This record gives sequence, C-alpha cells and structure tokens, in this order.
Amino acid sequence: MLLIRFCEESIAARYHTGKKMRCPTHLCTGQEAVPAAAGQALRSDDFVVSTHRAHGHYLGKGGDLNKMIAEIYGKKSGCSGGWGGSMHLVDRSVGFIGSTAIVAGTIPVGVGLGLSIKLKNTDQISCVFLGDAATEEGVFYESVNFAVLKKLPVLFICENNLYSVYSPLKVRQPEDRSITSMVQGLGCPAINGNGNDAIESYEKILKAVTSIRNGNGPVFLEFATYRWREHCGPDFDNHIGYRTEEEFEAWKMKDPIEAFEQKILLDNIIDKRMIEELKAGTQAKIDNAFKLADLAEFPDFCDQTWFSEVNG
Amino acid sequence: MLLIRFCEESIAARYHTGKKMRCPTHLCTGQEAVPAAAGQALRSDDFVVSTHRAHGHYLGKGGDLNKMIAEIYGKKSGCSGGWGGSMHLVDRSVGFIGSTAIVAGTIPVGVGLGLSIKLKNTDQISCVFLGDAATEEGVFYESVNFAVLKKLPVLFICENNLYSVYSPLKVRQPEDRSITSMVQGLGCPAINGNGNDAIESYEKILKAVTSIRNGNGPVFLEFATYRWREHCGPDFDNHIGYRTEEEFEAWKMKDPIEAFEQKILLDNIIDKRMIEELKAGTQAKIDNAFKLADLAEFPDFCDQTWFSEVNG
Amino acid sequence: MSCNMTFSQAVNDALATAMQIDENVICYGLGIPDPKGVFGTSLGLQEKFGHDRVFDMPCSENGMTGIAIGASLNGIRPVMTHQRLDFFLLAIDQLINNAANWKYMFGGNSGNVPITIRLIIGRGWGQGPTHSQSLHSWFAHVPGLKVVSPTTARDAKGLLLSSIFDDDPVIFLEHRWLHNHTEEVPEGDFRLPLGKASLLRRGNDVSVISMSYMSVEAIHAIDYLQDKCNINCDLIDLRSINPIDWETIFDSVRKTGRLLVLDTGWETLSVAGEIVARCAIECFDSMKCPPVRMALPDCPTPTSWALTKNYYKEAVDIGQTIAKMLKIEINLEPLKQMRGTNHDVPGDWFKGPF
Amino acid sequence: MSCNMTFSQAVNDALATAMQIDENVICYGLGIPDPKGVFGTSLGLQEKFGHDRVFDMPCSENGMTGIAIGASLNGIRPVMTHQRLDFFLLAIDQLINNAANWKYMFGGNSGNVPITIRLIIGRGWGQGPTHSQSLHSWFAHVPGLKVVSPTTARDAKGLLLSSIFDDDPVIFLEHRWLHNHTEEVPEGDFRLPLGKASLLRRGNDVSVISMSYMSVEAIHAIDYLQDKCNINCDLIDLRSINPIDWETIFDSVRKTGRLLVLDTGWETLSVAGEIVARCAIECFDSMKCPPVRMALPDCPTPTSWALTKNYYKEAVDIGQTIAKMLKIEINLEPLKQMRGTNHDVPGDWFKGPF
Ligand SMILES: Cc1ncc(C[n+]2csc(CCOP(=O)(O)OP(=O)(O)O)c2C)c(N)n1
Ligand SMILES: Cc1ncc(C[n+]2csc(CCOP(=O)(O)OP(=O)(O)O)c2C)c(N)n1
Ligand SMILES: [Mg+2]
Ligand SMILES: [Mg+2]
Repeated sequence: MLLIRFCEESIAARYHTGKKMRCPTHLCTGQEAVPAAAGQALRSDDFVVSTHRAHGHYLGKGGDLNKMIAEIYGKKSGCSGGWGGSMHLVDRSVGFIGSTAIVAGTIPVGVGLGLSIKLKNTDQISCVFLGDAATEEGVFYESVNFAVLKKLPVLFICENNLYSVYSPLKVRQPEDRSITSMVQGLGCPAINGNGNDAIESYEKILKAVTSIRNGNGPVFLEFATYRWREHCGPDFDNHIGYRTEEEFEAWKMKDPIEAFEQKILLDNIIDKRMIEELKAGTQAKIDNAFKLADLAEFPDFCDQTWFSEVNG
Repeated sequence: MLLIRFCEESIAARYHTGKKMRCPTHLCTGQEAVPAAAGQALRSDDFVVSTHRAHGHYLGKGGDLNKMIAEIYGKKSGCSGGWGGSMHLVDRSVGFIGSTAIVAGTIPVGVGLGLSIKLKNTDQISCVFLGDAATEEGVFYESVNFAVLKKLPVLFICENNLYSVYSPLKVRQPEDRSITSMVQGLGCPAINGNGNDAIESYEKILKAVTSIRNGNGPVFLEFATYRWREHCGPDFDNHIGYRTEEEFEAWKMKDPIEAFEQKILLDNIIDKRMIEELKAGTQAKIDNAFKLADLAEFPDFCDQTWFSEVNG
Repeated sequence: MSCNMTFSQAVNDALATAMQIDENVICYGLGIPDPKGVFGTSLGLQEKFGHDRVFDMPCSENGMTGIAIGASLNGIRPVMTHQRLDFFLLAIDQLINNAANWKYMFGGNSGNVPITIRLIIGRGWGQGPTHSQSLHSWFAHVPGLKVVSPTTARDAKGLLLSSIFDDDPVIFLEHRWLHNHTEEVPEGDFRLPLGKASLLRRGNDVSVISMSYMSVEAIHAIDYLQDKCNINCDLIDLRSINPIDWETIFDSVRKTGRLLVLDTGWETLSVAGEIVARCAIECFDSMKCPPVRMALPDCPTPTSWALTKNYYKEAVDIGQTIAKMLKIEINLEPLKQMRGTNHDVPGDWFKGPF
Repeated sequence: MSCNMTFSQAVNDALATAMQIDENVICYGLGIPDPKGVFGTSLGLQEKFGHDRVFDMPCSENGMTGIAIGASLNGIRPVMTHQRLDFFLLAIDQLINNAANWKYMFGGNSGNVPITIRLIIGRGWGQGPTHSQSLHSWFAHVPGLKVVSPTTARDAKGLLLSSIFDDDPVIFLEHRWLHNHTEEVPEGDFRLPLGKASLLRRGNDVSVISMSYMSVEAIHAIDYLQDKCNINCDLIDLRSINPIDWETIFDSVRKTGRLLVLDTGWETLSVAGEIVARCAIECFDSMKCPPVRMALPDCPTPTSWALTKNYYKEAVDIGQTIAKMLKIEINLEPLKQMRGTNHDVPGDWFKGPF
C-alpha cells in the first residue's frame, strides 16, 4: 500500500516539472487497499489483467517498480519498451499479463486466461480488475456468462469508486440496483465490501481465492472506494464541480493507509519507528526508480524487430 | 394464429417446388401463440422490432400478408421491394418498424424507439421480440440497462424455444439460471409464462403493456415455446440428432392452436363450422398472396433512386 | 455576422444552433454534460436544452448506437459523441449491420437513419495504440455511411450542421489537434454542402490532396515552397471522405500531372491509396510522374515521445517529397526549425494528458 | 500421399491435423459440434478431441474473441469460427483494440496472440445485406493482423495449418461458394507459407490479380480467352491479403504492362484499389494502359434473385474487360452460356437456404 501511495504521489509531484511523463496517467491514490490486498492474496503464478488505472495492481502483484516508472517516462527500459506508457503495463514474471486502456477490454482476456488454466489443468487462478463503469459494457456480461457457464477459475474484482471520469453512477446505472446484486443475477457468486479497509479486503479476497482454487468457479467482488485525484492526470479536481468537496473530504477521512497504520500500531504489530523506516525506505526506492528512468535511453522507432513483419 | 400457422405451412409446402423463395427463411410453426397474442395486446401505433424469425410478429402486428409473401419471392411489390427477403420485413403503417438478421441486432433499436416515445411524450410503447440466444449478446444487456435507467416504455418479449440453431441452452447459459431471474437481476421486472398458451400469453402481455403505458418503465416477458421445423428452411430435422423425437412429440402435443381451438369450442365462443370457415378463408387469402407474389414483377437493380448517392 | 472562434467553439455553436432549430436534435455521449464538456464542444448545452435532450450515458457504446438508430427511425436526430474514435470500435456491429444497411435493406421503406456520430482522433502526449487510431478508411469503405472530416473551424460548423440535418448516418471526425484552430465563423444556421472539397492553395506544379490535421502541415510546407522556391501547388482539403469530390481532384491532377496524397491513417488501404488508385485509372494520360502517398507506417501508434517522432509526418517531410517529385533540391532547414522540439503537441495550448 | 477432397473437407482435415499435432489447439464457435458441423468443416472433431477442446459457445462474439486472446496468451492456439463474417462485426473491439495491438503495445513483452479466426463469406440464395459482407479490406488495413484467403482445397489446408501455427492473429476467410471445390490434397502436416501468392495461369498480355471465389470466375474467363482468342494472361491468386506478395504482382505488371484486379468486396477502398495504387506507384513506367479493378458496386447486397444478377461480376464480365483493355472485339456469348440461369448459386450442390 505504502509503495503504491508513495509511487502515485511521486508521479503527481513530478508530472508537471520537466514534462517527462508524456502519456495519459490515471493515478489510484486513495484506492490502494484493494490492489495491495489482492497482490497478497494471490500467488505469484496467478494471472492478473487490469485497466487504465493499473499502477496499484501492477505494484501490488509484485511488478517491477523501476520498469514501471521507466515505461511512464517512455524509455527503452520500460516494461513495455516505451511502446505502451502508463496504460499498458506488463510483468509476466509475476503473472501481470497486461493492462489496457479500453474500458472492459481486458475482462474477456482474463476469462480466457481462466479457460487456459482449466485446459492446462493447473491450480492457478486468473484475476480481473475492473471499474464500476466497465460493468456497463456488454463484453463484461458476456465474459461473466461464459465464466459461470464453464466454472472457470476467475476472480473479478470491481473497484467501485462511484465515477466514470466525471460521470456519477446514477447517470449510468439504475439507482436501486447494486452491481453485486446484478452480478448475482447472472449466476455468479458476488459479495461486496469496504475497499478502503485493507484487512477486510484481504480476507474477502482470500476467501474467494480459496474457493476458486478449489474448483468452485468464478467469484465477483465489489469494493467501495474513492479516487482522490483527477480521473486522468496528477492534480486534484474537486473545484470543477462534478463532485463535492464534502464528499471528497468524507472519503479522505477513510484513508485506507492511515486506517491500516492505526490498526497495526494499535495491535502492536509494528511501532512508529518501524513505520518511519519503512516509509523512508519505500520513498528511497521510488526516488531511485525515477532517477534511473530519467537517465535511461529512449527507444528507437527503427530498431524494432517486429516492425514491417505484417503489411510488409 | 391461424394466419401465421397456415402461412408458415404454405411456405414450407411450396419452398422446394419451383425454388422461387430464394432466401434464408426461418419459420415459426409451433410458436404462433405469442406473436398473435402480442399483436392483439398492442395498439396499431405501438412499435415492434423483430428478428430473423419474424413472419409471426409481422402478421400478428397486422403487417400486409401480400407484401410479405412478395418479399420472400424477391418481388418489387414486397414490403422491402425485394431488397430484404424473409429476414427483413417492414410495415410502418402498422408500426412494424423492422426485423433484421443479426442476433440481438434490433434490441437497442427497439429501446431507441422507446427513447423517442419518451422524448415525444406520446403514450405509445415499443415492443422488442427476441430469442433465447439473443440474451447472450452484450448488446442485450446494454439495452436493458439503459431502458431501466431511463424507465423507457419498452416491452421485451423473449421466446425461449430452447435452441439457437442446433445448440441447446445448456451449452450457452448456466443451467441453474433462468433468463427471467437474470433479467430481474438487471433491475427490470421480468415474468415468465407458457408461450404455447395463447390466452395466458395475451393476459401477461396485456398486463405488461398496461403497466408500461402507465409510465412504469420496461417489462421483460419470457415465454417457453418450441419451433417445429428446422432452424432455417422448410423441413423437419429431428432426425439429424440435435434434439430427440420424444421432445419434439411432447411439444407437438402442446400445439398452441389446437389448445386454443379446444378452449374456445368448449367455451362456446365459436362452433366447428365457424372454425372451418375461418380456416378456409384464411387459406384462401394466403393462396391468393402466393399467386400475386408469383405473378408480380421483379425489381431492377438499376432503378433505385438511392443508389450511388453515397460513394458516388 | 461572423465571430472569431476556435474549432471546438464552432462545434459547440453548431450543436447549439441545431438544437435551437429543431427540437428533434438530441445530443449524448460519455461526458457530454460534464465540466470539461468534451474538450469544450458540449459546454452549456445541457443547461440550455435540458436533461432530456442532452445527457451522459452508460459505458455501452454498441447499445447506445443502436438506441440512436431506433430513435432516429421515429424522427429524432441524435448526435452521439466519443472522446476517441477507438472507443467506437465497440459499436461497429450497430453501425454497419444496422445504420449503414438500414435504408437499403428495407428497400427504402423503413425510413432513414439520420444519426451523426462525432469521433475524436487522438494524437500526441503518448495517446498510444488505442487512443489515436484513425480509421476513416474503414468508414469510407462502407456504402450507406457518409464520412466528414473538417480541417478549419468554419468548416467544422458548416459541415456539422449539414451532417446533423442529413438523412444518412454521418461519421463526423474531429482531429484533436484541430480543436484550437481559430477563425471567423458565420453565426446562425450556417451550412456547407457535404461532399465538396475545398481548394486551400492554388498552383500548377503538384496536386496535394489532404485531409484533417495533415492539411495544416501541408499549408506550412506549401507556403514555404511558394515563398522560398516559387513552387506552386494545389492544396485540396477533402472535407468529405465519403463521398469524395472526385471531379475537383481529377481536374487538379489533369492540370498538374503530379499527385501527392496525405493521410492521417495507416498507409495500406488508406484513403490516400484510394485516391491514388482512382487517379491512376481516371487520369492515366495526364500523369507526369508516379503518384505518391504519405500516411502512417503500418504499425500501431507507439506511446513514447521518442517513438512517435518517426511515426508521424510533418511539413518538412511533405516539402521533401514535393522536391523529390519535381526532381529539385531545396533547403528545408528553416521549415524544420519552424516546429519546436516537442513534436508530440500541436502547440502550447495542448497540455495533455488527454 | 494425397487424397481427393473438397475445400470443406480440407478445412476439416487441417483442423484435425492441427489438433493432433498440438494439444494446445482448440476449436470453438457457434455450431462447431452440431450435426451440420459448419458446412462440414468441423464434423467429427468433438468426437475425436473431446468436449474440452472442441465446443459450442454462447452468442457472444466479442466476449468469445477476448477469451481466445486471453487463452492464447497462456499458450493455447484457439481457432474460432463464424458462419458469416458479418457476425464477427460484433467483435471488432477485441480484434482491433486487443488482438491486433497486443504484441506492439507491450513492446513485445506480453507474448503473442496466436489466434485464428475463420470467417465464412456468404453469397447467393438471398443472403442479403448482413450475410454476405466481404470486409477483407478492413482487416488488411490493420497492422498486426494477417489475412488469409484461399481459393483451392489444397491451399485451404496448407494455409489453415500455417495460420494456426502462426504467432500472429490470423483472419482466415472462406468463401461459401468454394466449399465444394474438389482437389488432391496432401495428407498429414502439410503447410504452405503465408504471404505468398500463387500463379494460376501464365501469359504476357494482361496481369489479372484475383482472390478467393473471383479466381474461379477468372479461370473460366482466362481459359476461354486463351482457347478461343490466343490471349494469354497471368492469373495471380493472392491467397494472402495481408501481407500481400508484392514482388510477384510487380514482376507480372512490369512484364505485361496491363493490370486488372478482381475483388469480392466493395469497390471504394477495396484491396483491388490498394493493388492498383501500389502498382501505379511502383510500376509507373511499365503501364501500357490505365489499370482496371472489378469489384462490387458500392451498395449493400440486395436479397432478391433479380437484384443480385447485376450486383456480382462473372467470367463474361472479366472477359469483356480484358478485351477492352486490349482494344479488341471478342465473341463472349459461349462463355456467357457456360453458366446456367441461376446466377445465385455456384452449382447444383449449393441448395440454400443458408
Ligand atoms: C470503451 C471505452 N469507452 C470510454 C473510454 C474512456 N474512459 C477511459 S477511463 C473511463 C472511466 C472508466 O470508469 P471505471 O471503469 O469506473 O474506472 P475508474 O476510472 O473509475 O477507475 C472512460 C469512460 C474508454 N477508455 N474505453
Ligand atoms: C450475431 C449473430 N451471430 C450468429 C448468427 C447466426 N444465427 C442466426 S439465427 C441464430 C439463432 C438465434 O437463436 P434465438 O435467438 O434463440 O432465436 P431462434 O432462432 O431460436 O428463434 C443464430 C446463432 C447471427 N445471425 N447473428
Ligand atoms: Mg469508477
Ligand atoms: Mg431460440
């Protein structure tokens, strides 16, 4: 969680200066609990696919920090060699198969990974991250139907942050219908939870993971959460009027990291000094990643091996 | 119902001879109750859109018989001037806006008609016919979501005949999930019924129509029924092995027309002679439609006013 | 009366004008009523025309396209907007199988489909593979669709109004890099005919056929060549990609004998290719040298600043190509210098990230 | 060893061979295991390879395409089949935004997408506007996709096997009117390289470039012209529409100086147009007369028997065009007579209704 938070905030702090991160960047500040919890509950050989807002999912799953920052800088050492940018992350060594920028685009891909697991008869699972708006796409529905039909080892994790860009849920989905109950109607076991509570999220995800690994078919989890910064870009945008300052402040009070910190301090799992050390260490790693990214080479359009293979 | 049945059977009887109906033709023999009932329950200025299996819906709504047969013959006097064939029927004078051949293709079109009704503030309703397989398309889901979101005056009528071409439901949808309950999960009131019982169908449709006309938003009806002949074409196909002879015979026993005939005879609404007269009159009208279609002129590719308007 | 405004203001003005004139015009799309108003193009519309006629929508591109079609069959004129063309790929089913075919497949007996679909083509600041696809060539391949692609603010207004009131489905393409282009735009119900190209520059040496943002690069190149080298080119801005104004193109090619076509999309099967093909067929005897097309390499758009550098073509590349066609040497260094170091923005007004 | 079989049997044979060789090959699509087995092409596969590897699917074209992509990223080689190309328009999102872009958008670091998508192009017996669209030109426009389109049974087998084992997404097009074409087909793991055209006839007068079913019509025309009039044409069957075997085409055009391209799709922005364009660019000095393309009129397919008569082009039209290019008069009546009265079927084997 700390890594994710500090990383996002470091991007935000540096985005304007120097203008070296020249790609659309969707930060997940405020939403760190679920990605972190999922990363803990999943095995390294489990698959993950994700969305435009993927930094947390990537880091949570153990994706290489240096390669992610380099990718955002458009460098050759980036996880996608500079071809993808913030919205196209990959680290197959830890099962992070890919994040893409079309809403709901990776949902069937994740289900297809689930199908491949079934065909290969391993005990992996495939985890699909999605936003609340992604549930409005027909392909989401088609994907859930097939996962249920074939009892595939797929975990759907929907982070419901109330908005699609600046559009609140109520202009997109019937107000008296929850996403969870809708998915239950599709025949998929579905549960919701507090996405700002890291421990609750972890427990719910772990339970789902266990059930799926035991061959009981897909599970859908909906977590309520909130994005602090603007939809795309490094700034805050409460002033533009699509959400209220009060709503924002209320959610900020539910900061998942602070809550977790209080909890583990109270439970004496950790002490203040250890936390400070952890924070300093994490920030140092991140600062180093930025330094490496800045120094790294740019890729060259002409030295791609695959170019002109097709349409040659 | 009689008109629909006799019409379909007359097509079947003539399809092979002379080979003049040169287009894919999906007959609805065995499924006449719902189209007939819907036609009765709807007003002439209500809108209907339909599928590849549209003859019943078209005739039920009051579509011109002669123009339909001429269309299947590919004649200029056809309802689509020969351009469309059996799968593309239209009769705007009775609110039949169109049937098309892509599964689920007209579902959003029907919802859009519902939106236009709301915008124009009339008390019409828009009725969308669909098959069981159409509920598997993402666009169905998207359409229902929007209809519910905006409380549009849309009646969805799903004729569940257990098959999509030769594919039974169980290879396409989870066995323990009914279409009705799934649609309820989407937040749309949904009811199922016996689609071979004309009176039950009529009552359920009428109730839904009344509710929708009163501004209560969309309703979804699922009717269980069965197609007697092959998916596409005039023949029977039980021998090819995708369904059993027993299943077919069991459904044939539930012939919607015979059941209705028995009922109105028993209730003394009609007597045997009147039925015979009705039958003879209906068949004569149909025979005449075939004669007219056969004699009618073919259209000419070169005399279309719109051709070369675009890509000119 | 006219008024100085940007391309996006002109789009906004056209939408407001259309909605004022005809209460059947409605306007929806993701983010249409939000505070950013789709790069300013839809700002204020919901306030002016109400929530029934101007609304946001679920993330359901295919369904919402079919809904536009259905509404249009009962006399509504929906204008649907997508912030990127790429998102509209989810709706190809309804666009092709229904909208494009509708008029024909019922022999003209089931009404027209007067929908307008605004698609914004992304470029720059790392838009990458799925936020910059320019598929006008796809749309122009399909009979039954009109495809409109304005370059200037004035054309944007005049053509958008005509698109909205046209009875065929129209794909209306807006290149993101044009949104800030400023010009005098007539007030009120100002329409320009669909299907007519516009002659932006006149000359006898080369016929340059161009579209959308590439016309801006072409102007820089052509003006430079005229000023510095006395080379004079016809510059024909297509404006309409289906139908194409063939006579204007053929007349020019028959005059100059040299054809250069610029395209914002991939090279193979590009609109540029179609123009080369038709000119090769129709103006065979007039051609003095092989026709040339300049389009994007056949490869998805990369994201990195460093990778897009060699992906897109600029004024200097156009100048070079024209020189080659005329077999002359030209110093293009000053033309190259005209552009700042950041090739991935059209100007300072474009700040990313979207 | 080889064996006489139809095009559909050859497809079936290729599928069975691929599944035998590699247990990662799976095969699904609407109706794949049903008693008709997609025009016979998938008969017996489920019995041989089981329900896990061969299965029917829900009517969810877009979702099932994304699922193929996902499975392929973990080493599976899915072959997905659609009874009509038109149905696949529902899946353009997954095809373009994901399959075509995948390799590039992760800089090659997220694996390949070795999926094969079989699409059947309908024609005849009133298939009409949404059961006969031939959109190979769309697919060929998009970088990252391969597009294969065999004409003969032998090619069908050899190219399908290569498509399945190719690491890029491949669109494999089968024209419904070719399914009954019979020929000797090698047994076992017989593969033909993707990207190579095949020279079906040889001659110095005209270069005829063709594809899919149009190559059959071309053979009739070219053989007739050779027998009766001593006119000799090169006939190049593309086989691969992306990549296109340009060298073979250019060599022929440089030899004959006359180019005729036949296409099964709409004229504007057709593959035929692309070939005309590239030849106009690359073989400018060799061209003796304006290039010609023959494709479908830019208008959706009508349904009526009477309307399709003037919609599709036949051998006699090809003969006429060649005569015109050579500026000679030829009696084509016998060629016209070769075809029976029913222009809307390829032969007696095709009985409709689907
Ligand atoms: C098909 C498609 N439509 C629209 C967009 C534009 N878009 C990018 S992110 C986004 C919001 C998605 O909201 P949600 O799924 O809730 O995720 P969040 O941004 O809240 O994390 C939209 C609409 C897109 N990328 N793809
Ligand atoms: C998008 C699409 N996929 C596949 C088909 C082929 N197809 C034609 S009818 C049909 C079956 C549809 O089944 P259902 O909706 O249950 O209607 P029924 O035929 O049973 O009346 C299919 C799959 C099609 N026309 N469109
Ligand atoms: Mg959200
Ligand atoms: Mg059915």
